[in-house]
Amino acid sequence: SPKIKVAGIYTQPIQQKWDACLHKALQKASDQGKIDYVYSEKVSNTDYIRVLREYAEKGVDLVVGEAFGISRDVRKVARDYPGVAYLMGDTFGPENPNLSVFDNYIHEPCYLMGMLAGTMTQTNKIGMVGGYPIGEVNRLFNAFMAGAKSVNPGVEFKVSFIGSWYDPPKAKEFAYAQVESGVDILYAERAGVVDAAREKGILAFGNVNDMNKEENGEGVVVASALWHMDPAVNRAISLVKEGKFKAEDYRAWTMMAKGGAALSGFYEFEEKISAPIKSKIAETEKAIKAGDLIVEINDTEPKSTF
Amino acid sequence: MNDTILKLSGITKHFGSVAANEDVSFSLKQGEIVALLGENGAGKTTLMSILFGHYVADQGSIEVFGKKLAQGSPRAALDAGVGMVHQHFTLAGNMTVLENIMVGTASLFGVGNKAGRAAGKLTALMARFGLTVDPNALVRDLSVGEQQRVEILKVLYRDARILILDEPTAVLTPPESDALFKTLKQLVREGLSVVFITHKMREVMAASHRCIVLRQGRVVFESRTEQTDPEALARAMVGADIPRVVRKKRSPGREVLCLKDIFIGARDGKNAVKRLDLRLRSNEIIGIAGVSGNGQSELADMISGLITPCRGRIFLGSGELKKISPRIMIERGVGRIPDDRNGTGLIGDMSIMENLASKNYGDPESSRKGFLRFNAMARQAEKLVRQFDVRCPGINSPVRQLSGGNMQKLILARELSGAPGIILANQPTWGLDVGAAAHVHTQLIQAAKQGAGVIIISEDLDELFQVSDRIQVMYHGQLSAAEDVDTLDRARIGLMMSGQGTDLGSGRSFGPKGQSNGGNKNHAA
Amino acid sequence: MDIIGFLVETGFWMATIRMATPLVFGTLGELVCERAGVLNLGIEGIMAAGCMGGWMWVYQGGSLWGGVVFAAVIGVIFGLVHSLFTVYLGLSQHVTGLGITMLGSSLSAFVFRMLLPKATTPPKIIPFHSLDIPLLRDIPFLGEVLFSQSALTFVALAAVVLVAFVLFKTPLGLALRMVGENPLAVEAQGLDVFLLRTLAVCAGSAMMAVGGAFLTLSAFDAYYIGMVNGRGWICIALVVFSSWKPYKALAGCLLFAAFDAVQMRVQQQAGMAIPYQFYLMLPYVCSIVALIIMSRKAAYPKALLIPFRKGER
Amino acid sequence: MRLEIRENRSFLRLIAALFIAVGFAMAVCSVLILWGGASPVEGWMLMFKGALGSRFAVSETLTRATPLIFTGLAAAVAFRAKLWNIGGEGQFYVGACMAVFLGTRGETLPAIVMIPWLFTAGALAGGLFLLVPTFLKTRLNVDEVVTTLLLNFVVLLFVNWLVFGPWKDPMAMGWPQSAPVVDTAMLPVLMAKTRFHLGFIIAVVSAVFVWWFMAYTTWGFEIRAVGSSITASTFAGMPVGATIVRTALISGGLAAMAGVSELCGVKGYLTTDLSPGFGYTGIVVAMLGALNPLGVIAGALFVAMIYIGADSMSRAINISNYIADVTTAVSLLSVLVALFLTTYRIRRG
Ligand SMILES: Nc1ncnc2c1ncn2[C@@H]1O[C@H](COP(=O)(O)OP(=O)(O)OP(=O)(O)O)[C@@H](O)[C@H]1O
Ligand SMILES: Nc1ncnc2c1ncn2[C@@H]1O[C@H](COP(=O)(O)OP(=O)(O)OP(=O)(O)O)[C@@H](O)[C@H]1O
Ligand SMILES: [Mg+2]
Ligand SMILES: [Mg+2]
Repeated sequence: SPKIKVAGIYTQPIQQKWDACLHKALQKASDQGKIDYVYSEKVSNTDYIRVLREYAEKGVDLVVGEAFGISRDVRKVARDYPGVAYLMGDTFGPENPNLSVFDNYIHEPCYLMGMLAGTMTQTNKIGMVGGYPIGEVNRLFNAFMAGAKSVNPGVEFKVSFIGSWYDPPKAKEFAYAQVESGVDILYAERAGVVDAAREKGILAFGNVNDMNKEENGEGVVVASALWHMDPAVNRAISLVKEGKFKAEDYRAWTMMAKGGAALSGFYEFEEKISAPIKSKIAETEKAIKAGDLIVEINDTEPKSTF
Repeated sequence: MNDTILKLSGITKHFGSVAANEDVSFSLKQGEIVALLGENGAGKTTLMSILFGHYVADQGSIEVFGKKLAQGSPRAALDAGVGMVHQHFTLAGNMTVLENIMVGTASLFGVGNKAGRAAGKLTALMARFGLTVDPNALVRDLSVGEQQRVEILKVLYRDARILILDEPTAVLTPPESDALFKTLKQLVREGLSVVFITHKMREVMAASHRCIVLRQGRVVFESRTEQTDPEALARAMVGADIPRVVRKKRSPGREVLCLKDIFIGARDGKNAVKRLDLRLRSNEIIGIAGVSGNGQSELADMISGLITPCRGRIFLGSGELKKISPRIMIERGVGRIPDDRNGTGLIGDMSIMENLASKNYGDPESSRKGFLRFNAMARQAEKLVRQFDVRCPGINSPVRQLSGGNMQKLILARELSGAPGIILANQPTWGLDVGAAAHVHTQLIQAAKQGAGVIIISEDLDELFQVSDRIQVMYHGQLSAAEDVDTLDRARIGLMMSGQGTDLGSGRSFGPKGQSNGGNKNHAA
Repeated sequence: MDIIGFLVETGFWMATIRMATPLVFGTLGELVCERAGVLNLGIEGIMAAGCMGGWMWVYQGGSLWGGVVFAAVIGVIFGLVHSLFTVYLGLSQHVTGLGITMLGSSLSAFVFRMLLPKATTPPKIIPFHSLDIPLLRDIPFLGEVLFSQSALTFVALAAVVLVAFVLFKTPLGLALRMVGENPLAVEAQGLDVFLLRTLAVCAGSAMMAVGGAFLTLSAFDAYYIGMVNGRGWICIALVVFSSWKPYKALAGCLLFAAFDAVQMRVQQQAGMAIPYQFYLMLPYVCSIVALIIMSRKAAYPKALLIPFRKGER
Repeated sequence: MRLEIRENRSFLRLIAALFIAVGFAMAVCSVLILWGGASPVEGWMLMFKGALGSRFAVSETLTRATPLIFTGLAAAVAFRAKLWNIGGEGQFYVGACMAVFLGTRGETLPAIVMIPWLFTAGALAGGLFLLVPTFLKTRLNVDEVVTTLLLNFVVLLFVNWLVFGPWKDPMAMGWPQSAPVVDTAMLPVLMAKTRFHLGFIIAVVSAVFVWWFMAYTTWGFEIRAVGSSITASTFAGMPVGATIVRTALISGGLAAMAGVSELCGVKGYLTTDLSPGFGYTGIVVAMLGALNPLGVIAGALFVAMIYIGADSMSRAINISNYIADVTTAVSLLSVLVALFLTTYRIRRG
């Protein structure tokens, strides 16, 4: 089948894990020779619309990016270029004929990690450091907390937001502050938290990418909630190729059932985690995939409980 | 003492179209004091700046002690033994005297400041030349005279053999000038040579061996001092005879300004002005003598409306003033000539026209409903520039480019236009050449003739005796009784300026008592 | 943990010093520039450049200290540009500064991307680890707070002492200060105003760059585009706060960092009614208030912002 | 090396200088392009095309220039009076907030009333906001460079709170953004299918007005005078305090108008990323325009052109788009020198 032209437009540098996730999926597709891939990063929302139009004018077939905060204008552009397929991160629904939306829904693996954390904490205190309290972040925090509570009702949480997407030194300081207050497990939404855990000799849980491997969390990161955009991206690509692309919500494709989200391996923690818990996790996972257990999507801002 | 130690040959310097120096040659002998004269803008400062390496000459060469001097480098000049005391002091106000003197004397990258040794050397110098200042005082706290001393010490500290002073006495009081010239004489005795720029004939005649006159950048006159006289010099400078300023006796009219028991606070909590009373009548010129820093500037600021007295009453023309501000003073018809031309009097970056309008741009003839009327303003400016013959490229050129002389004319033009009832002139002829000074004096006398009451604050006794009808001396914030010039002599004023009044230092000639009988005298007069 | 409890925690003070370190470098750098009469608004960009450059050096196999030096060199280069514009040509210090901030930030991002086109999770290096000095570390409170810091923090402290010494105890410092007060006075004493100012700006910029490098070589171990995150601007404020005195500058940085540390700890208390944004505001608001208290008698370098042009008045 | 003021200033020399400057900037950036493995010549062709090569490109350039004209004017006016207002960014957001606060209610008002109303209110808010640092400066002599700078961060965090909290649009599915302003508050688009909106016209008109104001009114006269010398202005009996306050009101107001125009012209609602540093770039623009309101228009267009062009070029030749900022910075600096050399000449010795 012929290659198609795909453009990625990111509002943050591609180290910003959220965008990194899209970028990696597309990069892989392009490495596999499925697509011609170009991208622009750190495109401020003011410039975003222009960039969208420029790519459309250049005749790309598929655009993958984020419409957060500029949904309205993105939709205008989509309407102006019906020939182009749009797969955009957005909080709003899809719009016919050519705008599909996605968002990250790794709350399920977060729930599983929560269960793990709930059993592993000695102090019954867990810390969480995030960028901004937006829905995408809140739902992960809440799922994680729910998971922990499900196995250990007594567990308590500290929640901080650093007010930036990439200021690892600051995230690290926030994490330190939480450790002082007695938490012995950190949920690392932002880069920098794992490093704090490592230096304080406590455990951490990763988010979006496999932090155990990618942010040298060896012996520190028990597991990470992984976000795989590949299923969604690949589906979009093939639909475009077949000319069948239509407006739909790709949520399902970013969740566990379809492999859009997953719990990473435990690596060196394999044997440290007791068998009963492992099996408990395993069957919960099965239940989630089977749709028997629905992890609540709760976008309200989480708060410290102690 | 006849060997030439400094030789400038064929120095030419153009600033754009202006020829500041035109083929100037000049030499200086060991142990000689040369006076350099010339109108404002004649090129004196430029010539000396070239010698000292601030500017680079377009043509010409300089030889010091027989060696060619690299141009454009003050360092080279200093190393060759040339030191310069600048017209506008080059001192850092926020730093101590010692620091100002030391900077650049030790090798930059040496460690540890040699403050100790420097202080030692400095005190030695001060002792030797009787130039005393507190090495650890901040320069901004020093009087102008003391700052002058620091400038000279700076040069001596560097063991200069040739000393250049650009208008050193422009801002000095008579006693200070005398002290300065005593020092110069001593320096020469010690084998140094001196070039000094001045506008004051008295000094030229008193202190110099030889004098050189510049006009429009060229040397137009040179002679041994004893072989010439002030008139000749003045003529050479201006290129024409100076109108003799004559003060005809005028009968003073009604009272236009009356200050009663004025106190003005100073920064240090003490009173800059104490128990001051003053009566000014129309048609008369009162001269206020005094060593700077005795409260004159505060008094001037108050009459200008810049500061309010903490006690006392001010009667201005018709009624008493309850509130003071520059605007109020302007509206009450007070013409104010500040001592600091460039900083206070004028807005350097704005055009001549705008500066002339800066006081009354609100008047209906210069603006209507908040909109400026440029044509009217321009016409007015043209008129004033002609009337006060301000030499300038045009009414739209920035004031910054004018010489002090012309700046002063500009201020007079602005302040005297519209016939003010009261005129306050603070050091009106600082740094002005004889021509310009004469012009200023004529204008002030003219104003008095037309009915204005004029106050002239000055440290130049010649000036005061030349123009004022009555003279009062200010000392430690108090004002002596007003006395008729004809009944006064320089010596006594000089003493009073240094605090020893008629009855020495008891200060009885100051304050209310002195004032009251002064008052009587006035009535008698 | 009660709200004030952390004030006795060693962790709080450790954090304060850690977070103050990059500010100390930046503030000192700016201080030196302004003492010589040059406002350097390029600081934010210069820090970014040092941040990337220092890290890249180490990542390419250089040593940590090599990285610090390299950052300094980058700083000097930007300093040279800044002085060419503001000192030799006497151009507006505001615009040149902002221009250099633009250049520094974007250029470091561009270079990073060109050298590591594929990097999604930025690669890590092995940063300065805290030098636990055996015995000293065991001093009850102080030991823990001080001697668990990284070597660069001590360099920063040393820099404060050094700058203070040079400025106030050496001929060079005297000349530098005077050139910021009245350049003419310096020229009349046979010194080269341009050279002195250039020296100051370069030295200052070098310090700023090292401050940036601290973020990637000590505070963290990877480079994120935009991670300087306004720290440079804070330094500008801290210089005024310190009324151009090195030791006060150190105090100012510690104070600001302390506010930040407080903010982090208070923010995460349970049942905090106030939204987190207001805690993040705390440091800025506090330093404005502090400024108001200090500035009454702030003595500016008289010649700050005023270009010096030879043979002009 | 010595600098010397030029006697005569020719327009030709100015134009020439500008071209040389841009040429120099291009040369520098060519190195980066080559590094990116593309051909510079092609790159610069594309850059031109991206900035002016099409109806769309032009519209984008003008749209970009619009807020820059406002913030540029803000800086120009303030700097003329030596009020170093580095807080354009903050005032920008104050204006935007005002626009949202008033623009989300009052559906009944017709556009013809609504739009002027929003601009006026926004400007007022921005002006008043700048008064805070101004009074701190005049009353307590607190350096305004610092306070205005710091207040930028405070404002941004405040906006952040607004859109996360009280003003959060329930319709936005949890994304932190305010509710959109009513349609009558939106500035009409001037070219179909583009973002080029009425704000540009308003900006240009404002520039002309400010120019006229500074040159021909007594208030403008006072602003220039106070800026040149406070002591002299005081002595001349000018209302110095009032003048500085007026300056602050105007400057802050203009910066805020940028916020209103951007919000009502482009976005429609408030987010924390409404401005990619327009406030700061405004200072640059002002200086490029030599603090002359009409020059500001040129400066804004120039900066917009370079940025838009370079940005689109980066995509066309597929090189990291950070080159856009690099190019802008380099051209800014070289133009600065060029402008300087039209008034000065460099002499040896
Ligand atoms: N920095 C300068 N730039 C341009 N022109 C200058 C400069 N300095 C002096 N000039 C020109 O050179 C001429 C001589 O100036 P200079 O300062 O030497 O006069 P002067 O004799 O010192 O006057 P004064 O007695 O008032 O000090 C002036 O008329 C002026 O036109
Ligand atoms: N920046 C300048 N550009 C052109 N000419 C200048 C400039 N500055 C001074 N001048 C010229 O220098 C000459 C003398 O200036 P200068 O300031 O020395 O006069 P002055 O009487 O000594 O002033 P002051 O009394 O303030 O010392 C004047 O003719 C003036 O035109
Ligand atoms: Mg002179
Ligand atoms: Mg003079």
